[in-house]
Amino acid sequence: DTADKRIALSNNYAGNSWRQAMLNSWGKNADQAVKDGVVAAGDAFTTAENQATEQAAQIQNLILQGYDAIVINAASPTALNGAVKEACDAGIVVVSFDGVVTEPCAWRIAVNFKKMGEIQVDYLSGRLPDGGDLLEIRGLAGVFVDDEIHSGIEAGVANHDKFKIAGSVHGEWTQTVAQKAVAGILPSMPEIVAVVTQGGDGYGAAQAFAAAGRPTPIIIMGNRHDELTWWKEQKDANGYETMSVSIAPGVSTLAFWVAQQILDGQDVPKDLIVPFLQIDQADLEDGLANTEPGGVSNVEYSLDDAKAYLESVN
Amino acid sequence: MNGLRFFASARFWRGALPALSLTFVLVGVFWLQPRAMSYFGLNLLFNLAVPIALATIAQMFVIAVNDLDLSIGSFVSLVACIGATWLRDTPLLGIAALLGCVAVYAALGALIYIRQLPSIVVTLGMSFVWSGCAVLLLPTPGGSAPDWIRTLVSYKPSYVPMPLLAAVALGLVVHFGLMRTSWGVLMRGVGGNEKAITRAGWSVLKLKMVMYALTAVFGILAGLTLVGLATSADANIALRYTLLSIAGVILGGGEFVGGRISPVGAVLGAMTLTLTASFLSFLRISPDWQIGAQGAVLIIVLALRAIVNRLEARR
Amino acid sequence: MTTETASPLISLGGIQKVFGAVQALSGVDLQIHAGECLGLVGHNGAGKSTLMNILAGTLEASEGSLTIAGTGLGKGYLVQDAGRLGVRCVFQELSLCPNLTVAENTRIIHPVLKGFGWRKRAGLLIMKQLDQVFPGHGVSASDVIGDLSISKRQMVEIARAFTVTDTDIRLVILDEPTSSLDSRVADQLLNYVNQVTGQGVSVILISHLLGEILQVSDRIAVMKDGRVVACRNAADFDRVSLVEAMGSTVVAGAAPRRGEENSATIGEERIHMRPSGQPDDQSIRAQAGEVVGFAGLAGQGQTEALLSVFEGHGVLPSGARGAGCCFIAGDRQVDGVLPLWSIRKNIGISSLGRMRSGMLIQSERELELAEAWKERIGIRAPDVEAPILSLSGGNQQKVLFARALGSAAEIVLMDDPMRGVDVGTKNEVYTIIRQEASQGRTFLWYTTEMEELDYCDRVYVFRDGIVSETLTGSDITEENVLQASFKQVSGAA
Amino acid sequence: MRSIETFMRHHPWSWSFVAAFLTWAATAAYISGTGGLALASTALSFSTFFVMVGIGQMFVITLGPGNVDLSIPSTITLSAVVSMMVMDGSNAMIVPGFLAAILVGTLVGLFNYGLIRVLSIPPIIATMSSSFLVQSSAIALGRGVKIKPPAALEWVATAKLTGVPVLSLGVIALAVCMAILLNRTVYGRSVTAFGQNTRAAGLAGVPIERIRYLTYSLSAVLAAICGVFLAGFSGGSSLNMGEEYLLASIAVVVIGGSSIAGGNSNVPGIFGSALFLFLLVAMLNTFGAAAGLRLILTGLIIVGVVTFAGGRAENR
Ligand SMILES: Nc1ncnc2c1ncn2[C@@H]1O[C@H](COP(=O)(O)OP(=O)(O)OP(=O)(O)O)[C@@H](O)[C@H]1O
Ligand SMILES: Nc1ncnc2c1ncn2[C@@H]1O[C@H](COP(=O)(O)OP(=O)(O)OP(=O)(O)O)[C@@H](O)[C@H]1O
Ligand SMILES: O[C@@H]1[C@@H](O)[C@H](O)OC[C@H]1O
Ligand SMILES: [Mg+2]
Ligand SMILES: [Mg+2]
Repeated sequence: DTADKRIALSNNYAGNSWRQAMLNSWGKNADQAVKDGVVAAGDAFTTAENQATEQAAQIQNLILQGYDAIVINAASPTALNGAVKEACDAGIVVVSFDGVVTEPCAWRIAVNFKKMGEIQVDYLSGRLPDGGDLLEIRGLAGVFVDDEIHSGIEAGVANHDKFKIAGSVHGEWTQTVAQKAVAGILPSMPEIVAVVTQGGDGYGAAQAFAAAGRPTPIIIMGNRHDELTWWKEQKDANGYETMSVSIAPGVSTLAFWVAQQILDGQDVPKDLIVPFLQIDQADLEDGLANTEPGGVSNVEYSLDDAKAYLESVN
Repeated sequence: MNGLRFFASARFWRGALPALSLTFVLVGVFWLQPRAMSYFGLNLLFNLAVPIALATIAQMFVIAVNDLDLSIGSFVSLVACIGATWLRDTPLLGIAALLGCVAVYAALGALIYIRQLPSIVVTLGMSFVWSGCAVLLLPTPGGSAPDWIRTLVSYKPSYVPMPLLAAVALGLVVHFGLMRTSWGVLMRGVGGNEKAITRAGWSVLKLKMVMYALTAVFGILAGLTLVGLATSADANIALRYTLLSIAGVILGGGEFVGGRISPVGAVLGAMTLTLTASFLSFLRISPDWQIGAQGAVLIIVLALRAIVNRLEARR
Repeated sequence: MTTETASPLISLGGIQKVFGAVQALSGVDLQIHAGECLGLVGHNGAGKSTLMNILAGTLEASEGSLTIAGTGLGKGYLVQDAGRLGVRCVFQELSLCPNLTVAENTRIIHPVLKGFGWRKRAGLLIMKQLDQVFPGHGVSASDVIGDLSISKRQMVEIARAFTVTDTDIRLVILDEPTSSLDSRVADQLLNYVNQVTGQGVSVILISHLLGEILQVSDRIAVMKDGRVVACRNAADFDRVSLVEAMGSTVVAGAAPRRGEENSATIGEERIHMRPSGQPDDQSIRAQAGEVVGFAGLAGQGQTEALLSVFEGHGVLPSGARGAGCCFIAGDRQVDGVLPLWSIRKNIGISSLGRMRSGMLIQSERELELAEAWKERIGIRAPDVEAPILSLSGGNQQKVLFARALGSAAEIVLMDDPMRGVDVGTKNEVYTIIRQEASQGRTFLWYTTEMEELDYCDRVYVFRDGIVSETLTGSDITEENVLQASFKQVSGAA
Repeated sequence: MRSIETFMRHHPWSWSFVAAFLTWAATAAYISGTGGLALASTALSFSTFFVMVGIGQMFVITLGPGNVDLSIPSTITLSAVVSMMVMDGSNAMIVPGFLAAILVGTLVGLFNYGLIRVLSIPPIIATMSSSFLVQSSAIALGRGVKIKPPAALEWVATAKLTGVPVLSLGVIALAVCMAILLNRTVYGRSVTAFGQNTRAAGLAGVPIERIRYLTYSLSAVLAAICGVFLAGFSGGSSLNMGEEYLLASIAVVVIGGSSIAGGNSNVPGIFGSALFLFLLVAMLNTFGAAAGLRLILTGLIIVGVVTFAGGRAENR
């Protein structure tokens, strides 16, 4: 029974639509859980800047406030370890997701980022039997997610050696930055057959190609509404085909329930993998319909979904 | 007579303001969260303030000579990366790298002085250089702090929590070195009136190099403490220290030009900033406004200063 | 005291100094003997400060030789050498660090003040010296320089130059040391100069107050356009011959105060202000066409009173017509000069509104204004596009005059504005002030120079921030002013 | 040769153009065909946004040490969010949307000024604090939902005339106006006087407080306008669209040769350094430098350019 247990979310960044959707899912779900009397509290805390040091301080404050569980979307997989360890030592359950932490005492709900990279090249190799030059849009240098997805893409290219990465820029998961970086490198690029991405940057890349007056390659899309809409427009206009890989922001609700289950005394393995969200050509219309305009396509978990999921991994 | 008393008290208030601000926020925190009023609580509240205070002191040395270091955040991040890799695996290489950093800083001071460059551009450029080095050293977050650093930062003395001891020691040591010794006078003099120092026959070049080197030394201390607390590093771990450290110096009563700085104030300023963030998480505001509330609390703390100042002026 | 036969302590030969296109010094020969006070006079921009900077090692001569105490010092003579040889200099512009205390500023020129207890030693050293030179100075060793008034700062800097630790001092250069001191404090300094020269220390005194020079100098050197044009025993000069040697014309000494017969020029009242805390019913009034003086010891609230008028306190609606007030700073570094700008822009800043056509400032109008005033007030510069910092101190001050007088303001506030202005120019400026007043401008003039009160129609003597006495017409005498300067005003009055 | 050298010494902004040109030439030499022209056109396009905010930041920085506007990024974001909400994709609402954005800018400017004036908060902390509030407002209002810009706005923001971006023509016109504002108007003179010695400027009759207010407002309004165009350019607003402008707005000002000590500023330099910064990243991307190396080179090149250009050996 967890009716008197309090769960906190420590979030390091709120500055993009994915994070907004993530907080939104958390909020709806936690409010409902409190109302239903499943837990006593499910408060969300966000730091002002995307900085590990600030988040570490925040976690320490949550410890002081006596929460029973802290769910973390971490700014860094390692830099919070000190604070996480302190939380564990204080008897608090720590569950990390999306941005996971390496501290062994915490649970991890990880996305297989590496797979997310690999699968893009796998898809392309099906579409483009002759291979060709790829442009890679990376995230933020020195950040775990960026490195993971990138290594997946590299592995994919190694598997399919007809592809070559002709150029690579850092889009920092920000559309405007991605657009600028791609625009700057395009003049020097040979013909690009496809763009491999990390999410949140596909639309910016499409705009950069259009602005440069170059033919639009296959751009792997993320889960933002603008990306899906653009894809749909192209599809309707000229039968454009691509795919979308992303993480559903609703994974925060899964993390919530995992924390609740652990508090409830359930035996949960430390390392959990969630599937990433994939939208194929055929599902595009459905995917778009499920995404609110301007938002992010999403999957949320209820307590039962979460139980079923834990069942399946055990 | 009257005039003397006025100046004495104006100076008193100028000095007391940072302490007042800190007290104000601390009272707020204790009121919201009585649990914080304990050995354990104070430890948690303040241990991450120690590296920030060190970085603030580092920034203060540069501000004391009328310059600004926009690279301190990336520099501290780089030090953390060195600390979690070379310093642990190949200590000699690590120490050499850190010494090299000090030398680079001193050289920057020399370059800025000799060519009369705007420090802000040079250090802006250097922030990219430090970040680049950090990314090369640690392309993905990780590494692990040497055990001796971890032991050092997690030491728990009896009665008074370590972070408080560290803050007091830091404030006093730097205050003594910069405000009380005869060499500190020269260094602050460079900020006050560079020409006066030159005319008295001192080498402003050397003094600036020393100040920049000291910035590096305290930046290194900040980075090592930080990596000790975090246990491992990340190339972007302390980017925010650049702004925090500047804000800390100013909150502590320092001024951008004129060599008017206060080491004790700077430490208090850094602690106030850290505490401000904590205060908020105790308030439980809606996530939309949590970021904004941080601005609001800063404004309130600073408004308090304005009120005290004004009362003082009216007297 | 001066023995022509003894070999001189310091000997300068053929010193030249060139700044870009400006030949600041063109071959100066000068000797200074041990234990003498050498007066150095000359018009603004004559090269006095430049020469002293060379002697102090802060500037390098382009040409020439320098011998100190028998040691020939060629190229590469540095400040450190000057210090070692016992040469000290009080520069024309403040050379203290405003962020440091009096004791700390003393440490800066004394490398031996270090180690345990240095602070106390430095404090004692400077306080002893201050007590000696300026008894009753009211400064304490722990005062921060920036909190002190400009006259106290000047006192500290002067006293500091006379402090001795490990090396004896041979020569102290005082470059316009009395410019911000009132006459009482200036006298203290002059007495002290007499005293130390008696003990064998040489002093070079630069001043535009010829009375001072004649009073204390053993010999006087006159500079003009980068050359020493005369150098004789002080006894051979009097005021008139000195002014002539400087190349200015002597003006008649008649008091230029507006006589009763001209009272018709006085216009409507423009200022009516009571200093805060004034216990009796005296108040400061000024009418159109009047020159009103503020007197008293330095730092008794005169500047503050001017500033409060500047901010609009006590300015009647009639005064705010036109462009209101303008302010001529005495502390030019802090209150006046815009250091990155040319002379033209420094003059134009207070008249921008009048130089527009449409939205845009017409540079040629500004140029006209600047050139007209450069001519009228005699600013020595190659042209008005020269950076203001390339001017000599006195010439910078003239720029500030030009700025204010060239503006449309009806009320001109002057904060002891003649600091560092040479005799010739002063007389011209006095004339300009009277002219402008007769055309209806109002002047509020704080001055530390007694003679300047002769130009005022009414004088308010300040003490402790309030008016202790109002003097008019023939009551404005040195005696009355001095008496009022020390008068305690009681609330009962 | 000599005259070129003297020219550059007297016009510190010229260095940034030389640097931009050299980077462009190095990249153009590396790529074949008309790539160089395309690159130049792209650089013009993207630098317009830097120039817009850079000019505002320049006026603020000219006010002297300690003056800097850290609220530019969040103002960009909030104004983009507000204007996209007002326009709601309709061409007819473009003008009201712009007015709303300008209102946002005006309010942010007023707020910043109020903090500095009424509460005497040092500008750097005042604008940092207000940026948090502004960012929160953007979050609360927009919730990260992206609204598409009206077609006409999108067209204006992205159209090119024979390779020259229309928007960049507008920004060149803006820069010319701002240069005139700085050099030839009472306001501009007052700003530069303020930055050299605030006290002296005040005593010379410069209305200090009005100048400070106008300057912080100008910066905020320019940031707000930039936000609208940026949203038009990149298909709508997003919460992090302003982030990169924090350092960039300062960098373009100081690399452009304006003196951070205040009092000495120039507009053309902002244009040059905006081009330079874009081209530098493009060049390093083109050469395929890895992230770490790219950062190091970026930094070293910036330091190198100022050492070359900004330096003046101390004359004893
Ligand atoms: N750094 C400089 N650059 C250019 N010209 C200079 C510089 N310093 C001084 N000068 C010029 O050298 C000449 C001599 O100046 P100096 O300061 O020695 O005059 P001064 O006799 O001390 O005048 P004052 O009585 O006004 O103080 C002046 O014409 C001045 O403009
Ligand atoms: N009367 C005028 N008519 C037309 N253009 C002018 C006029 N006066 C100046 N200019 C030009 O306008 C620009 C700015 O003029 P201004 O003379 O105010 O600047 P400046 O003194 O050269 O300033 P800076 O300190 O930047 O060198 C210059 O390019 C100048 O050539
Ligand atoms: O946390 C990440 C989010 O910030 C990014 O925008 O999308 C992917 C997530 O993993
Ligand atoms: Mg002089
Ligand atoms: Mg010019």
